[in-house]
Amino acid sequence: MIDVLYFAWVRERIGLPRERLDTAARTVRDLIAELTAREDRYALAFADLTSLRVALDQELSNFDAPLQGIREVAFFPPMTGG
Amino acid sequence: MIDVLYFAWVRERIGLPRERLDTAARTVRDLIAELTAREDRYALAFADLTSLRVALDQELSNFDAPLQGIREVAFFPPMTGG
Amino acid sequence: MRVSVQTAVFDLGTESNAFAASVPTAGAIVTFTGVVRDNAGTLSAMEIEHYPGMTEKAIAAMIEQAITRWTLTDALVIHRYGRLAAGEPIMMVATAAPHRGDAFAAAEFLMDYLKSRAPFWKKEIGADGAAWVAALSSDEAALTRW
Amino acid sequence: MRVSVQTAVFDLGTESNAFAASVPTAGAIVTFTGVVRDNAGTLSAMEIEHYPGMTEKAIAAMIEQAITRWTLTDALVIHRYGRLAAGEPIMMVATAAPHRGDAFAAAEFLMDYLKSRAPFWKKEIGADGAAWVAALSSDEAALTRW
Repeated sequence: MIDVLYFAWVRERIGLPRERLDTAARTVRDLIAELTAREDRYALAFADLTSLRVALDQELSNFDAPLQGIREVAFFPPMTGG
Repeated sequence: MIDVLYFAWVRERIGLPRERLDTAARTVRDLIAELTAREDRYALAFADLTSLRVALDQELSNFDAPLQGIREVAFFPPMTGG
Repeated sequence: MRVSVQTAVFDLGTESNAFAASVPTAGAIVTFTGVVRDNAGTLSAMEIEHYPGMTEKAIAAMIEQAITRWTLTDALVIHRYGRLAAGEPIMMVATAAPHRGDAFAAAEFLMDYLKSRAPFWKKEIGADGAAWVAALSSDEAALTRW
Repeated sequence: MRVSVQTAVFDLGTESNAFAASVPTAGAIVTFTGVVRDNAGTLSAMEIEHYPGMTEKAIAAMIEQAITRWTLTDALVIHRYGRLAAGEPIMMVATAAPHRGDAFAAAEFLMDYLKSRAPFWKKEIGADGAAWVAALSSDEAALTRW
């Protein structure tokens, strides 16, 4: 089981801030493929990976990172703090 | 007639903050030579020109600048503001 | 080091004085304050979302990095989230150091990292709708100088 | 633009808030504050001398130059003279701009110029005598970057 969090327009497109998933995905990219296949709203949110960022257990990571041992995955657009 | 002002250790060495002089000096360097010839305390203050700065009518200038038309000459060490 | 991620408005003066009082041996104090701007007069509010947990950790890591790179006496980051009105402060950074160069560099470094590496997302809410603020490539590029 | 050359102590918080309130359309505000440091615990006071008339003109010219070089909303310089106790603020610079890069650059520029081009001279008064602060070649060198 893995917690998947969505922020900003990713959250808006998918329509929820977080969900708990049972997944066999080995990498972030696998997880995205799995979600994209599920429903259009996911496909829409993940259409352009260059406009997305991912954090694994609250650390910035990349789409090829393995998910083994990870409890929390977060997807969001490039950050606009400050 | 010209007003000559001294600041910081230049003022301390010469022993006064300002004086009014009747001088025929054509440049700052001429004025310094004239003062240096006057008394030891001036010679001491003007001994090392690399450690001195000059302002003419409240604008930073240089030792070769002409004094014509100038009403106020100020001598001081490099500034340490901020 | 103090990191505060908060909804409440803060007072620049009060925070500046408290920070300065906490670093009596520092010769140089720099503050940066970001304010909700309403250039066109059409902004009714700014909504800021963040990633609780990650935000605090990411900012603390940025400050640790700044302390490693420069001779700093201390540093402070306050960043708000939630709904902010035009003219309100969004965030502030304060740095204290023995020398001005370190205080300035660390404050700019923290700002550049906060802009692109702290998990905040801004949404501008105007009379005719709301729009997420797009990340600037110039902000991303600013990171390469550190 | 405000230039204040004064003997009175000033309050960083009060000045920061007043400056921020005066620039409601600026998105970025930077302040720098210099404080009398007592590293060795031996400083009893700092005495600052200045050149009345030239000081104000020189600082105003620096601010004019900053306004020409960067997109600034406004800038403020407060600089004290006379006798200052350890821990007291010596001076502050504040800049406001639409963008942070301009606010930071202008504040650093003003600091570098104030250090070496504004007619102030500092004297440190300790338990065993007084000594004029020597100008640093690093401060003179800092000017070459602008």
